[in-house]
Amino acid sequence: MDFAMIFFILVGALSVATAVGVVTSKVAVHSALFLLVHFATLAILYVTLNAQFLAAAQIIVYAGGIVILILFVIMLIGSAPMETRAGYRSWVPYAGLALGVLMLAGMAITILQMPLTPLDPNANQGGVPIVLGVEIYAQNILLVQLAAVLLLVALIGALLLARRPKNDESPISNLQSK
Amino acid sequence: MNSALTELNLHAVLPALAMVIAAAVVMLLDILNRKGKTPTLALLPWVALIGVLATAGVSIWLLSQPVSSFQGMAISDERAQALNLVVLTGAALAILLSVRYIPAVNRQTGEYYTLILLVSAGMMMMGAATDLMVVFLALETFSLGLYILAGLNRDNRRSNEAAMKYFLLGAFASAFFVYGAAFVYGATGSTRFDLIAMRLFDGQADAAVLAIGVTMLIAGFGFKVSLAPFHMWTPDVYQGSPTPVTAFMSIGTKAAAFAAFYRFFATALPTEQPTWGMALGILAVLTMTLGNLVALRQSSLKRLLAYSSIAHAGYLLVGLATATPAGIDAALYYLIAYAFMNMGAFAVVILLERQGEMDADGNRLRGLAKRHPQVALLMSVFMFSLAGVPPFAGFFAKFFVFAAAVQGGYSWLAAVAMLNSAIGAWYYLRIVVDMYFAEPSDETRIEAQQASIPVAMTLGIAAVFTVALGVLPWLWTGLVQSGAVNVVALR
Amino acid sequence: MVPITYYLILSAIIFTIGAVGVLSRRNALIIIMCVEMMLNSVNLTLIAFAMQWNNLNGQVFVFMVMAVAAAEVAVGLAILIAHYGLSKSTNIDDVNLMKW
Amino acid sequence: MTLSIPYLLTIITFLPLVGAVIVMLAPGDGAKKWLALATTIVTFVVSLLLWTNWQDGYAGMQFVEDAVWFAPLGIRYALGVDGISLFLVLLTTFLMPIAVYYSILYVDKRVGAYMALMLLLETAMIGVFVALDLVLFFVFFEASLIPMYFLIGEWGGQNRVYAAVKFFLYTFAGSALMVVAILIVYFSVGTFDIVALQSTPMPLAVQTWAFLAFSLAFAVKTPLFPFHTWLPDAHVQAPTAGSIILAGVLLKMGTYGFLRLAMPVFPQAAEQFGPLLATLAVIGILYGALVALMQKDIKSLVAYSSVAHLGYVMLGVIAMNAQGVSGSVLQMVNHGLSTGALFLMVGLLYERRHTRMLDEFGGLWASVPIYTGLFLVVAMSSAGLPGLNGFVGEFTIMLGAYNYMPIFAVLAAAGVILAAWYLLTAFRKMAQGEITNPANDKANLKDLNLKELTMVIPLVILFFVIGLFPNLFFDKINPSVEAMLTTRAALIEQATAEQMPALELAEIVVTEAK
Repeated sequence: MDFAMIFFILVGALSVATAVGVVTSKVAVHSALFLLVHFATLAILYVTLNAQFLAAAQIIVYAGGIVILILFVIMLIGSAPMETRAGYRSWVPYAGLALGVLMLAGMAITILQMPLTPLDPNANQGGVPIVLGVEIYAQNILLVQLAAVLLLVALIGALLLARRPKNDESPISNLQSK
Repeated sequence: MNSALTELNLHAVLPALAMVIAAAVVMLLDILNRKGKTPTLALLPWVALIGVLATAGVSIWLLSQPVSSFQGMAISDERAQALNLVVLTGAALAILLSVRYIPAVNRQTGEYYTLILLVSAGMMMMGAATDLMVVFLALETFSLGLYILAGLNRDNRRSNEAAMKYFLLGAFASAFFVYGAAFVYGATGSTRFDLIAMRLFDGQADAAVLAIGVTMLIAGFGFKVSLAPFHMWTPDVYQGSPTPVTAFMSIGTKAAAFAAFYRFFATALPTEQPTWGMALGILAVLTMTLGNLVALRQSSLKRLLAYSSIAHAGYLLVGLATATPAGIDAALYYLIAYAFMNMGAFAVVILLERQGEMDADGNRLRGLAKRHPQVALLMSVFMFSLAGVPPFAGFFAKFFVFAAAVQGGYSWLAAVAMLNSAIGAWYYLRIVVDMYFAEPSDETRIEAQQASIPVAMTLGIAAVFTVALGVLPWLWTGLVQSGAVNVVALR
Repeated sequence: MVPITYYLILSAIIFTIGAVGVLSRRNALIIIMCVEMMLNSVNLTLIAFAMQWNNLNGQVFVFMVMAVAAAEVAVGLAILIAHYGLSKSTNIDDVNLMKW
Repeated sequence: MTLSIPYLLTIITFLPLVGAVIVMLAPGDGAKKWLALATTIVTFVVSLLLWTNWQDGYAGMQFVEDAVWFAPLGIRYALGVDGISLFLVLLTTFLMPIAVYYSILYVDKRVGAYMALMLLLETAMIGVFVALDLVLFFVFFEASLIPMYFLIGEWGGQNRVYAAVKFFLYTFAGSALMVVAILIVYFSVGTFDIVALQSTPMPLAVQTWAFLAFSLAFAVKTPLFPFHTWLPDAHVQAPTAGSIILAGVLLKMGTYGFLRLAMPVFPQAAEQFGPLLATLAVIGILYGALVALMQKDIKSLVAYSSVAHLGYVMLGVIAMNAQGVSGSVLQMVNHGLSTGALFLMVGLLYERRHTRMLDEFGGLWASVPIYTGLFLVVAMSSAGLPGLNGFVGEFTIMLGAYNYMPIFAVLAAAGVILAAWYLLTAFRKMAQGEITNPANDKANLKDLNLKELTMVIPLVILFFVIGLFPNLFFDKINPSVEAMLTTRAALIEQATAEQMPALELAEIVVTEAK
């Protein structure tokens, strides 16, 4: 077992452990913190796969953006642990677990039958950002444009839900918010 | 490699681009309105409508243009344009329905119309996409917009919960979709449909990995078009969303997802047709049977239409399972017919709603014919058409789809579907029975503020086309299949 | 080098953990985090496959998934806050005024 | 060839539709009523051109129109009539003015909608009989459901909604599988053309399934035992004019479908299932008659008699020989006239007494002699008294059935006796004896007036015309029937000839193996 393998196993184990942490935490803040570590472990794995630029993006977008956003929201609405409401169907988590195990088994069987070809360390030209940049902006410009529209939709959407016009005092909304 | 930039050919994205421009115009007008206090607010829906009609013009113009692709990632062919026209029909009628409706729900109408247009643009890209990445981005574009639109009525718990449920399940389904796409990429080394097909043809693909990927893609698509067993969001979201949004959703998501669905299967996986054809056939049977049986028990009109829409997704899937060009043409005819008749039905629901609520109970139809004979007459037209009774559009829609199924060797599927449509006739007929043969109650009335001219226009347009497409089916097929059917581009 | 299958198995495990979380947790915030985790595991799969095929398609795809993830979180949190404003709860047990 | 009009069949088919639009737009109930009547009369007069311009002795389709309707699937707008459909078209256009006139006298509720629906129904019915394209046929076949559904559900009796829904769903579900069968046929032989299909050989498997699906649809419509359960409900609940049309024309769509499509297009399958269908038909004859015998309500008596009478028609159709089929075609017309007239008479009585229970009557002979006399004639026509129309049809069918399988003829003959029995019993209860109920007194019960006679008399005249001069009709029916049977025989022969070489080959193989 070489160093790469040991490194992979360590990071991978940490990654799985934090993932479990996200799912099982009682408090949302803990989940968010586990998520932060989880994202970082994945970024490390990206580097081992010659995707250095994406590793950086991972840290910036996920860890720096998404998790912080989630933490903001938690601060906004509080993070007290929640009680399960009476009448909640308690079999649902078990059914989910069973379904998940089945799904994982299926995928694992499929993946393990793939040939164990060793990877080419120089694949993707070693993950140099300029190569990826050319690929994205020359070959896949359509995707960038579409992503722009997507972000516009998200922007307007968030605006629509979050912002209220000052004079928003329609009789109906008053009636129902009471 | 850099020369690729100069090879840009905008045909494939032109309609979507037109919609984005229209959205930008609406947005700017809205801002002007806030700044200068000019009364342009009432103009917004009409500006949006003009944008939709202009885009429809672009689409029709493109119908006569040669097939052209956008670096192999998107395509402009007759089917893409036909899909665009379906989406645009849905958008135009939804905008008409919104004119009075939306200001009462949420005063930010500028954002609303912008979103409707952008969502339409996303839907239109679905039909043009020939690359899984494009499909994914387009899917997310319109899905995110619809999550928001479902929750448009911030002060209504049902609307809120519809948005919440739709978002959580939708995001979950998206994860499956993109995981499936990743496996397809892993099995074939590409996300482009034609390259996938090439790898498969060469036998370089890993069949098992591909199977997992396709299964997950089906789950993701199935969620969007609410196939059983991925349908559980549909009734709640349909019921909780503002009715024009529901109407738009029922048509747009179906059209877009089915178009991408078909293009992916027919272009990327033609060699595997027997396998996925059977899988889709089984899903179709499940979906239509479930939709029809559960619809029998609904009292809320919007829930009834939701289950009916599930059933119709099942019929549509019959056309896709065959994977023949005839099948997709039939499905497109089905979609346009469904767009008109379903829009009409939702317009009637809007008429029956009361100020401040977003749903109508089936009881309100009781004896409607005695109070409002014209509305009852139009509603009967829509119901008979949805049931598939000639001479309305719904009949030929089913006929063409089942013809494709029989031609493709799926006679059993056509037979099951026909029996299902006989079950479906029961609940559509129940509405007609209630309208004509029951005595009106206190509940039965149409309030003056619901009955606006744009709603009447929607009803009229929907009814005219429901009848016209039923009597003269070539009105549509002649338009979108004018040239020689380009089979090569799709298969 | 570590074989690609190991990466794939790892990402399948993470994806499954995320999926189970979505199905069994009732806190909408945690569900959103779980969905993010699922998208991330997809990214890992894509990058691994990109390495194997020695083309950049997979990495480009990851880029787009990141954009989508960010947009999704923004929209999801907006919906969550709107919902919280009305019901003072992030528990999706409460999201069943209407039946599932 | 006196006066030739282009697009004659299109005009006849869609005149009522145009009339319906005009009726809906017309102001005032009076205008609506008379416009509707005028439309049906004009349609009838125009349809008489079919008779006057008829090419005697020509077996094929006449007045043919053919245009592309939907090119990608080869669906055509093709119309035409031959000896088989001619009289069904005429029957429709003839009965409509009577039904509409009856409604003018007795329908007050929402007249405009009522009349428009009647006219829409007429278009659909004529369309079924003149369509030469399977899809077009099916469209008219299904479209007839909607107006009839509303007529029963809105203007019917006590239980009208139940009856209407049952009528709609039974017939809709029955024809659901026919769509698939139509498509299977199309993709195995490549045409929707009904005439071409009659001479196109088809694989036996396709024939079997398609025949069963078509038969189900038509058996529900006819209705053939045991698919008849919707009929008594629909008949009893329908308004009188609706019953006249339902019994007179709508049921003929089923038997016409058998005759035009199921039997000739799938000849081998039809031969296989012939005995089964014939058995059902005979059961229908006897069952319908026996149940009719037990009815207390005159209208349901007539309804069950319909089940029995259509059994005869079916028997003739299944026999698929010259007498059987010709007799069936004529008997379809006869049944339309006789049963239509019976419903008319029952309706007239109901308008006076607002009851249809046999027990309520008695001694009508003394109080309303004209009515009773005409009722007797109508009943006798229905029972098949020689000299009247029913006899000719039933007798010819019986001959055909005897040539097919004698046992069916014998059993059907028993049905004739039963028919005479229940009709005479009903007549005796109504007309003879003392007046027990003062409501039946001469003072309280008015005899038929001139308006009502205008409706009944033409029917009675036709009874005698058909009964005394059947050849006037057979001359036009027979050539087409014979041509159809010849084509069918050739088709069967060809199919067996194709199987023969295979058999011989098999024998050779077998002998060589030995």
